[in-house]
Amino acid sequence: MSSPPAATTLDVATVRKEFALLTGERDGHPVTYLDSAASSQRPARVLDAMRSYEETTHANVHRGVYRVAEEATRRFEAARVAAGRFVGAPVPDREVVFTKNATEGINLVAHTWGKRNLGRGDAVVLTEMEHHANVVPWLMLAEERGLELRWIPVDDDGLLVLDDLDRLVDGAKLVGVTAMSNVLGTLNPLAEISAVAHAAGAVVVADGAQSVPHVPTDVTALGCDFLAFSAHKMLGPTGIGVLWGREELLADLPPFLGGGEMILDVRKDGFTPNDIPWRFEAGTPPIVEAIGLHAAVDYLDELGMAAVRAHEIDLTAYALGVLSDRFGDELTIHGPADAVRRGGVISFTHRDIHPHDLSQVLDQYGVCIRAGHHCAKPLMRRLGVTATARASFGPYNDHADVDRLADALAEAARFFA
Amino acid sequence: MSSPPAATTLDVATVRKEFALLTGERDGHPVTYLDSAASSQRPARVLDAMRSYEETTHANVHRGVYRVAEEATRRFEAARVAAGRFVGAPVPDREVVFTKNATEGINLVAHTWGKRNLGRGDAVVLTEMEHHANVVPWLMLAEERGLELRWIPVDDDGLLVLDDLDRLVDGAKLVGVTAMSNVLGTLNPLAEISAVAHAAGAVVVADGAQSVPHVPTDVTALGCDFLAFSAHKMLGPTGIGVLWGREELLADLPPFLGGGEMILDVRKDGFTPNDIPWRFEAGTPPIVEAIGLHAAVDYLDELGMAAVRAHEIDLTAYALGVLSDRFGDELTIHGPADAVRRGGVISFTHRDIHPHDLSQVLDQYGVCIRAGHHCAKPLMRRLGVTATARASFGPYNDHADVDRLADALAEAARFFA
Amino acid sequence: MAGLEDLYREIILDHYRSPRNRGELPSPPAHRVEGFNPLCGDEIVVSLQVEGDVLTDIKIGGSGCSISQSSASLMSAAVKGKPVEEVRELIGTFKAMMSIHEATLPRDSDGDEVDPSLDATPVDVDALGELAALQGVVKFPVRIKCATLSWNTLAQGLDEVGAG
Amino acid sequence: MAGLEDLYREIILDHYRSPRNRGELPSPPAHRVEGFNPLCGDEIVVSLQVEGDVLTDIKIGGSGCSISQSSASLMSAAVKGKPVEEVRELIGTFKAMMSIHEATLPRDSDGDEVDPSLDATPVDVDALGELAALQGVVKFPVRIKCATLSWNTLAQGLDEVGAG
Ligand SMILES: Cc1ncc(COP(=O)(O)O)c(C=O)c1O
Ligand SMILES: Cc1ncc(COP(=O)(O)O)c(C=O)c1O
Repeated sequence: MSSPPAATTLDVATVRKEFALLTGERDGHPVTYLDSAASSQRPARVLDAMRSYEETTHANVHRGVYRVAEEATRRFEAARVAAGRFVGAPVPDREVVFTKNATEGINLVAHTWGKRNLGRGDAVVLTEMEHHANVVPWLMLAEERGLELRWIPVDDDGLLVLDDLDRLVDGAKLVGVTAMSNVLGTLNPLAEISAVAHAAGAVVVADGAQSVPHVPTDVTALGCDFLAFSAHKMLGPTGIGVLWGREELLADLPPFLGGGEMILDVRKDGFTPNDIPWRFEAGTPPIVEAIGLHAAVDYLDELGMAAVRAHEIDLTAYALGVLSDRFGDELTIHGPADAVRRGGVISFTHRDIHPHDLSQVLDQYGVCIRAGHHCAKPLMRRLGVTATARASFGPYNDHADVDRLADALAEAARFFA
Repeated sequence: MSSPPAATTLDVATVRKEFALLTGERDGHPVTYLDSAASSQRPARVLDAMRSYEETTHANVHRGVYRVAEEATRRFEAARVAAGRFVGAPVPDREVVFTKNATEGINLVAHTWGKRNLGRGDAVVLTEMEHHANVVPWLMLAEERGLELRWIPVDDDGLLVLDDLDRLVDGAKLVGVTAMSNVLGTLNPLAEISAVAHAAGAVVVADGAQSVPHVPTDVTALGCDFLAFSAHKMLGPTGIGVLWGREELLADLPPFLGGGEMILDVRKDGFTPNDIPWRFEAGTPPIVEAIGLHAAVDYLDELGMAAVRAHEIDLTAYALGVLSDRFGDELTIHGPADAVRRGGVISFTHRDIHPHDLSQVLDQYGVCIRAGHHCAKPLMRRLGVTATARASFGPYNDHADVDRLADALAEAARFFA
Repeated sequence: MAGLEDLYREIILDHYRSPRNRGELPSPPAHRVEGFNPLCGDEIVVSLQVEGDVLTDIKIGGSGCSISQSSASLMSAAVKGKPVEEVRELIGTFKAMMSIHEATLPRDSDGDEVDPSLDATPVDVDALGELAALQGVVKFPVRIKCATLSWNTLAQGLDEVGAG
Repeated sequence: MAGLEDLYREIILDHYRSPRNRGELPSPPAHRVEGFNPLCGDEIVVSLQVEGDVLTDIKIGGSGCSISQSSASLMSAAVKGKPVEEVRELIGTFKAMMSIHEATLPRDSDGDEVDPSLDATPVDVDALGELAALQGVVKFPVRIKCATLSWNTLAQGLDEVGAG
């Protein structure tokens, strides 16, 4: 493609220039955005690509024969291929389903693969660190169909306990596992888990919402059967996500939602579903959002995912060091101690200050962190907390951001002392 | 609100200036965009509002306590209220569910209301002019549950035959009807149909995808129970739609998709759903798209929907006149002859030229029309065609666009003669 | 910009550090009701004992931020031993104090706030006593749900036992 | 910009106006198979009769645009009476002529087309005879599905009868 060769290190100062919110200030404080795990910012080039599409090329896709519509369709389908290539999809034009977000992707698997293959008494294995997006769809299906849910436990270092994996997946039909925890940062050994799951005859639904934006991803190496992720966490827009699925599996699935685009024919007494991937895309898809996602993955490719990852390891290691040096026992940091075993997400709790209050005070200093259960209530119960504070990084964050976080934490401690 | 009082007529020349694609040209021809029924263009102010949100306010919603996130949440929820008010929702903050498009809205009703209330042998009444979005979800449910589908016929003028409505809805549980046909342009008497349906104890699911962008809408006056529509057909972005539902009905429904946002609590053995409308919005919603939709409805309010409608009646009447004057029997125009009974959508077939070829030739002259089944195959069968050509208008089209359409049609006739 | 002092008044921090009426009542005879704030994970458990027309006892469990906890503590002190009717009134007054901002304010699409005073109902803040300390919360709209969590939970509890 | 003449060659318009092998064969013994183009609603019904290794008869039903109808007509004339193996080869050659554009071309995110010649397989256009008139379709990517509809339907029919 047209991208220059990927850099090996990130020039954060240059990267940052493309993010308007981060170069601004609020009430005299620079904006220290440390909530990219919830949603990233988007660079000017992504916004420009979307605007340019709107101004020169917009029409509905897969419908018109006039050139504007044809061009819109081609750019939309090119975005599909680009999104697929970004995660190493072997057949990107057929294996990438555009959804509205990662959550819908997992629900799509539950509604199609799940409804076809899961019945009373069948077991689904999840981990205790799953985001609600990879829990609630299975709880709903379990309630409807009488499934058994089993849980891979999390140890005190925030790692999955895999000693018993053989037994846990024995007889199971599906394993749902996040590639990276949005609370602990933990990077899970997907390839190992997939191998065990496949040996037991189970399919693997991987939640890539956190990993795909931050870690080089190759679905073949991960070994999973489905992978869901969201554009808005990877420098792309809201309103679009991706479900990647192995071609043989997708090809066999019934449709999900019904409407235009997903059919070949409709009669009063029935319909003929379309080929994959359109079979799963009912109605007008997120077109300009696909254009934005395409620009985002091109940008990430240009930065180089290896460089993005190296940068985040550096930043995470730095943050772990600064926080424990400056706050010692006052702060409990959840998740693996080694930055290499985790992505750029750090959850912590303060001995005396509730995360909600912490976040409120930090905000007065322009520091944006998340406080709450992070849509991972089963994990919160496992950790014995109702909420944590969480700082998370994007390719635009640097050491100065971490220092401002630590300074603001010190102010909060002073205020609540 | 802050909008100036609505104008009573549309200043099309001024309106048009905000639409970049329409002021450009292709190969020496001005772009004559006559496919707004498929997807409209967006004015600069909508794109500007989205960009400004991205550059100053973006964070995920309903999660953060820092001010950027709080502001994002407020603007997102304000968009909900604005979208609701635009269609006269009595309780806009609770009755408006953001979906990815109109299609998802109807599927949501099928999956929640339908699954709770429809069982073997229950009857669902549809019209022969429904878009696939209001057909396929019911076909899927019919297949799964053994429902009976009944059809309100279409007469030769493209109007619904309502003489037998009492009998058709007798014992039915649900009536699905489009407020405006995307093929014939027909505006259906929703209030009358709703009254008969309600008397029979059926709920009414109205498809507003075509009507909401073009006709002043008041859900209370329409009398329906659900109304689905899409932002991308009403000067807003792709990636977002609205399902309006009556509060009492929505409040009783089970969730749709599972994940973050739609829950109050998640345990390993179950979950507690959130209040409406969030119960139906799993995962990160289309945030910037909601901002865009808000700007679009503000703009439409500023233009005045009465003025938009008056403009379209004028344009439709003009087009019907020009086409029959210039082409006589060569063209068959489908749908009601009276512009007041229809929206700005004109389907036609040429005696000698297939719609697909027609559209191809017109495109050489910069005229963008749609050719095909328009996702309404049951209606195509009723009309005895496999495809029609369709020209459809937005507030930016004028008489000159119609003249260019007619000129290009004359060229096509010459080429294929 | 509103300062932290507007939010974290002394009384609030005091009730946060030393919550009143902490614990649970044996149920039955008491009634137990849970409230969640899905935004931040705060949980409140209200145990209430209604005898005749009077809320004779109340205890607060659960955990959360300073605002939700202090609001619950202040509430428990204010309602304990009061006639149910008076409690309902107080709930109404407290929620009115918070309500200007509890619903999303209408805004135009530029994000400019539409004048909130239009919707404001006059609130008898004097009637709230110590509770008035929570007034500053309205300047931090995202925390209003923290402040009202225990009150909504109590109201639900009263409904469930059919009191008042 | 490619002109209309590139698309609508004389042979194409001729086959459109006077389609060859129009109709249906009695089935059984013939095999009947339907194809749809969901984009535009074109429908093709191919009736085929395979005896031994030979496609002894073929008829075309359905309706659609000039490209889909003329392609089906040209196809029927080209394959009728031919050994199944040869028919399969011809299908391959025809689809190769169309295939540069049938799959979505990779593009970078600015929408610039990546050089299509990279993917092009050399096609023996001479072997196609009259069918080569459809070559101009590749300049109008959206019409490629019209041109290939009957060919895909025929291929499916051959698969279904287990021929070749
Ligand atoms: C009448 C009607 N209903 C539903 C739809 C579906 O809208 P969307 O594709 O945005 O879901 C459309 C547009 O395609 C339509 O015209
Ligand atoms: C691990 C994980 N999975 C799934 C999701 C859901 O993503 P979305 O809300 O975009 O559907 C998130 C983010 O919220 C996440 O962190």
